[in-house]
Amino acid sequence: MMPLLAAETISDYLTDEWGWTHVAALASAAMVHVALLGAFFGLPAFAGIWAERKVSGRIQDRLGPTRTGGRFGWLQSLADGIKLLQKEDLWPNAADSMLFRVAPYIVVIASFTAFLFLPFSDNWVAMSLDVGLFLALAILSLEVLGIILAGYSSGSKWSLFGGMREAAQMVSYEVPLGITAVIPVLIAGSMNLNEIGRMQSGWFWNWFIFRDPFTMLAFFVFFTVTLASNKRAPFDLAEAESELVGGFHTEYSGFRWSLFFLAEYASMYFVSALGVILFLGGWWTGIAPIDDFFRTNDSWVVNYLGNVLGFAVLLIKSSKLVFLQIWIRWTLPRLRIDQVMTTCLKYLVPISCFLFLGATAHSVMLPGKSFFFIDSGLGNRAAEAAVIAEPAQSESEVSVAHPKDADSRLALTANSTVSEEEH
Amino acid sequence: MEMFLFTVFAAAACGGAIAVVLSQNVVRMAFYLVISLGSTAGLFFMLSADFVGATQLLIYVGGTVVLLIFGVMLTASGPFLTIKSSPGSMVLAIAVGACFLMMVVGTVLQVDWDGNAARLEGQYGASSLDRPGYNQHGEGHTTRSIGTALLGARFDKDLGKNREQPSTGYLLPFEIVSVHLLVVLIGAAYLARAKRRVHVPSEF
Amino acid sequence: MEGVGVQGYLAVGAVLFVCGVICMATKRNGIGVLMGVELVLNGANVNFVAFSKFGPLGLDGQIASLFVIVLAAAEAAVALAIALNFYNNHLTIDVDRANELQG
Amino acid sequence: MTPETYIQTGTTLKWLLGLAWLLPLVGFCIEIYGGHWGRRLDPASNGKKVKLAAYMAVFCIGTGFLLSLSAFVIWKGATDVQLVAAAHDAEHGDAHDSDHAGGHDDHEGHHADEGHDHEHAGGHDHDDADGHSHEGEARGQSPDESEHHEEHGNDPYAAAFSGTFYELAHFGKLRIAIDYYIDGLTLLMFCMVTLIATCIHVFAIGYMSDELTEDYEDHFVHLPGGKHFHRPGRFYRFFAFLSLFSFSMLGLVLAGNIFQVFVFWELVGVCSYLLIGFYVERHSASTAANKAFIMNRVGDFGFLIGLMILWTYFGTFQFANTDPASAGEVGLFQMVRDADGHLDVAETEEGSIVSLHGGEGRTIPYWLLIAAGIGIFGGCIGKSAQFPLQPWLPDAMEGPTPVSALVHSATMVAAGVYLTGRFYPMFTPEVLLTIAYIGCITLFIGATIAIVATDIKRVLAYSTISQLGYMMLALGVGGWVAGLYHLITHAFFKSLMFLCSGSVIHGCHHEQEMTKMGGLYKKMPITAIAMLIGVVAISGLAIPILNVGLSGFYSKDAIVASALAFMSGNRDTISFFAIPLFVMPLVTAGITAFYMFRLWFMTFAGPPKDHHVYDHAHESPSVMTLPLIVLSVFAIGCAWFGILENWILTAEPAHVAVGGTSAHHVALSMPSHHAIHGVHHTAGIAALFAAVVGAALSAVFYWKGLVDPNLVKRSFAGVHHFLVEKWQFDNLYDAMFVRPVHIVARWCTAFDKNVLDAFLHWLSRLTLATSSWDRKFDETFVDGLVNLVGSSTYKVGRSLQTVQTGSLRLYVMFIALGVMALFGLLFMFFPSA
Repeated sequence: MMPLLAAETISDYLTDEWGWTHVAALASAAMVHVALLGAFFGLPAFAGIWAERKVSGRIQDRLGPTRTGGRFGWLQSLADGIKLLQKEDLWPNAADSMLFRVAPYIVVIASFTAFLFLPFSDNWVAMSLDVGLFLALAILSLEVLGIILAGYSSGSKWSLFGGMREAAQMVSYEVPLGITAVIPVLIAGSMNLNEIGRMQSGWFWNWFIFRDPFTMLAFFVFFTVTLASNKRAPFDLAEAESELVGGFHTEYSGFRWSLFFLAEYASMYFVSALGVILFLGGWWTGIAPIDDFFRTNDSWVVNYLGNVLGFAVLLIKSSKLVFLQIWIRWTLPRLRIDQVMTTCLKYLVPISCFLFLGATAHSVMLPGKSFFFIDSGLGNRAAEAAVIAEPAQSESEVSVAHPKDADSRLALTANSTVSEEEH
Repeated sequence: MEMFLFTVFAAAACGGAIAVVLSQNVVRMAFYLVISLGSTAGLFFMLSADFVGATQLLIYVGGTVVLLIFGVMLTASGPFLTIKSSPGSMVLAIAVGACFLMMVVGTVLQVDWDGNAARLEGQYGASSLDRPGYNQHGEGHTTRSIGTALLGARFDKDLGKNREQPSTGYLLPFEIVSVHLLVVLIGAAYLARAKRRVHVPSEF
Repeated sequence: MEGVGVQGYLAVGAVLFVCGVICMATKRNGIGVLMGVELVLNGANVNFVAFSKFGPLGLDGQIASLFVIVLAAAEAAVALAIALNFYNNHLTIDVDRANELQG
Repeated sequence: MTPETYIQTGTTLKWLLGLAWLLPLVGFCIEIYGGHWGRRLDPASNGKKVKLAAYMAVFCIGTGFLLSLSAFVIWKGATDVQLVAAAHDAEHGDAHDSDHAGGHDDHEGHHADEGHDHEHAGGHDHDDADGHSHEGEARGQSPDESEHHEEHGNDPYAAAFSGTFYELAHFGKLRIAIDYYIDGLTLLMFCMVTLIATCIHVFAIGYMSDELTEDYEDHFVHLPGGKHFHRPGRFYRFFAFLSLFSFSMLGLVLAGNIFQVFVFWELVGVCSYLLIGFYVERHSASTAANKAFIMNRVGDFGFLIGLMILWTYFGTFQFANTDPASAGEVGLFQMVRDADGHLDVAETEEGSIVSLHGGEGRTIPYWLLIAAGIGIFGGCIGKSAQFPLQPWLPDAMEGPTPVSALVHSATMVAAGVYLTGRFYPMFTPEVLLTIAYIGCITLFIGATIAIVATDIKRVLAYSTISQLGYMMLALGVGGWVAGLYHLITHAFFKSLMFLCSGSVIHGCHHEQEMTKMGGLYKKMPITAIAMLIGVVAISGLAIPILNVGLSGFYSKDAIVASALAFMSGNRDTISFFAIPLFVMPLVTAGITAFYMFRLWFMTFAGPPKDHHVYDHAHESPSVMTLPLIVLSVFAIGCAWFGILENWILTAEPAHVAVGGTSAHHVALSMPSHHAIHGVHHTAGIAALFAAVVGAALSAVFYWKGLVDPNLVKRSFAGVHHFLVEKWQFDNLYDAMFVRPVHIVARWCTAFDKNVLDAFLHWLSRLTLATSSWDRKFDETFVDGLVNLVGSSTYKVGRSLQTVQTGSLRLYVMFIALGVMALFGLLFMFFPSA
């Protein structure tokens, strides 16, 4: 239950066991976290950039990077990084220097902070919040602010255009993004990503994507929308090279420039992981006996190994989605800005609304039934998750004050609807 | 720890707000506003109001401020970015504001909060006041309660002791706000529609 | 661990509020005035949430602040539309130029 | 008659007569509007007005006649009145003597004479000597009484029906309702009125035909410039008024309470006003209408006084109440007289008091009863043109002749006599004596003036006055049957004569002067013969041996007989004053024959006096002669075989038949039927003699021309002038009333001008002065104050104007400062505890 990476855990351990002072323990814990996060954020970015190069090379019928780092050129990203760090840090005279410098940090902070709420395996989550998904999306949406500021503060019309495009695109695409993200929330009855993931345990047909036709469609809509919100092709209007030189990052160079891309690849991984958790069974293998073996075992070692397995599963799943994003980038031509807006406002928003309504209707009319009309046991798992998530005190209050309400509350959670008997 | 975080957030919020006042560039004002509002969201998290904080981030920082910057970019190109107000009015406004602040803060300090807390404890019981620090057990998990309250059920009140009569929650205000937002959506679209092309003089 | 009392939050709220008021009173840019309004609403919101924790307000304070946020967003949208309209009509965003209603 | 049949019959009669009564009203409404529109709706009429209104009116009144007739038949069949034709014939006087000696067990005819109150349905009081309380008797006995009805058979008083159509209002004890009172008299009047009115309506279609134009030229209205007055014809209006007149008269006859009678009484007056003033543009016509109306009002004043007295002491207006549904309420007749028709008079130190029956011990002073009777009779004086108020009637000749016919026979003047007859039980002997003398004077005055009148209609008018006098006299001397008998017969022959005169006038192109006529027999034989029938009838000529005559003979005989019986019965008490009551009618009978034959001779016999008139004279169209023929038949035969008299007899009040004496204020003895029959032969012969003498004289003067009337006129120039001037009545009234009124009016004018106006002028000047001061105050202080308020408000507004800068930022500052000020105030005035 307790978040594994919570600040209190390490600092408490340090103060209690090692006798450190409170402040020192806190500082050490913070440093440990920073190191962990930095390693985690840096690696996907490097891997992503390398993968992008390799995949694009293969798609374009060439080899991609081969020289650096041996046969596969896997050190290419590192070489790129070193090159970027070496570059001169400059900004234009017309730029608003303060904002120009701050903007990449906003993007990076927003992108990386979102990982705080992402469970990598069962209970492997920095902050297990009830508003987890909501907050993650909120913080991810801060990214756009940085991009707008960057575009504006560069003092260049290409940058300004890019920023404007990005702003319009992001503000628009947040609507279908939110709606499609709410569909799993609706089914799970929680915005806690950890709970959402737990509810897809068992066989793979318990994954939300297989629950009903609407969720299946919703996943594809969600994926499309995340492409747009990450400014990935074919929605990369903000940095359309052929039109805007480099878009919002035209005037950036060196490390600041690399921060944008660090953030972009981190976001790619983040939204992919988010899609996996929301629709594709999260860290579960999809084969019930394997998961149950690790979960129900008493040995903490086995439990730990199970968590590691889950982490690996999540990483593999989200990598596949990232690969998909790269693939799409090199496959589909870029849309015009009006086509982007049309796609969003005229198609994706109505479709997502329809899917939302359909999923709701399915939940109401066939409660607990999955796509294949198999009893998915979702109600039970939801109840389990609720009991786990909710503090014990409310349970006792329930049993004392309103025995009847305990059932209705569980039913509420399971069906994600307000039942009449509540009042 | 709590004091540290509070100090950081409060300083950021107040500093951001003051920077908004002092800044003359509209886009910078927006940036400072983001800092101020984001720090306020942090304060909300400290006050164990997760959902409010998240909403603050999503709507204010992610939505409203983007909208504002958008507006800035649409309207305040070139010379309008920095419209300086006269020092006199600045001084006057700051004087009035200072008086106002003194008045409010003075009032806040005058109140016997501990005594009030004790009274409240006597009246409502200790549970509502005796809250441990953030991220403690059961702390900040207000999303479900708020959600059901907006749909008309109050778990935090109806499930408590001595609650014979269920409360009505916030269903009606919620619906009113929904309709209100719809009206605003339509109204704003209508207001901002392109009515005519304005010839901008070339010297701008 | 020394807790922060309600006074601290109220003070922050007051500062935000007063900054908003000053912002409204000094900014000639219409959007600056809007930002002042946002600050004022935020100051009030801080108070709501603070009392929700420290007072008997409970969930009501949070929900009130939620409504404030939502309505502020709505207000911002409408006010921005008005500002755009104003700009279309007057070719400026300076609120001091919007004084046709003076007596 | 069983109670069931009684109620059933009453209801049937009520609705039949009610329908007959209301039909003319419906006709009036349709005619007054529809007639006006009629000519517009009918483009084919080509400017001429259509006769629809006339047909409508004839239809209404004709249907009314048929309804009345059927009602009469039903009544007769239901009440089982065995009418013995011989019972009252003059020849049967001896038989009556024996009947009376035989007592009441003889059911043949005898009981018809015996005193029975209408309301005390039947002669039971003779059988039940122990009697009932009078209150209880009136009703509640109908069931067990029915046996008596059957036994008595010829009981006329079971034949009265009264009740209420519709209750209009109830103010405390005052109950105002539309009642009905139906007995033989009512039914006879209905039949007579509707029949005569029908004839007159038909006649009027012809007579008024020259009104059927859009451009009627009135030759009697001279406009300045020598032109005649032109106006649209008023054909429809005439018939509408006729219908309204018929309605009013029928309502009067049907009325079941004295107040309702009064209402219709006034309606009749209004109608006569409208019809007399039909040619309203003629000055004479409008003044005549005014005269008729005003003189009637004088009489109605008395009527009102009588009404008030009656209401005050009796508490009801209803004549009688025989409706079983409203048991417990008694009418006037039931209250004032007991079953035998006697007044219950007690002498107290305050004077004579009459106890009323069935009225919770109500009493009325005897003199007030006299006053009430005279008051009511005052109304009859006005309406029937009796002695002091008779001058309006001749002037009423200004109306069209059919109107005159209607007014003089069936409706207006008949109303007075009818009411006197109807109200008979309420009249004390003193009142009756008054009536008798009034009638006596009237009949003589009317007859004498008629001798010298030359206008054909005026002769008839004065003869009407005279004949009405006869009727009143008859009623006054106790000849109840005789009076009403004469009313009916007179209605027939007088309407006949008026229509004949109308025919003559129509034929002679509105020439009314008899001096310009003569020899018209050859030109218009039907009219002449009809007129002759009328003249013979009114003169009372008969074949002495066979005792057969026209209708007037019988009724006049009865009157003279009653007068003779009265005179002989009262010679002791009022000695000398009783003599004129017999002598006057006798003499006047001769005069009547004289002037009536004079009329006929001057008009139809002898050589034509004015050839212009003679040459243009022509017989009237059949639409006018047909009514003459019908009326002639009735004028000849309506009194034959005594049937009519018997029918009237069924309605006779109880106390009349037996006569009786009264010694309250004036000792009078009323003649019983018995007494009247005793003198019948004597009176009849005397009257016949007088009539023959009069007729012969007339023939001598005007037919054979043996004596020149002008010679006689010159030798009695003073008398002639006196008569031509109508006994100086108009001059007398002029001097007595009109001139003094004018003088008083002048005085009033002077007072008004000199005193009142001066005062008013002074007042107005005062007001003017006050208001000028007020204006100064207003302008200086009030306006100043208001202006001050206004200007100061304006100034404040102006000074505050600058506050509204239109600057958004300043407003925010104001708000902040205002909040701070509020805080400051709050802390200053509400310091925390």
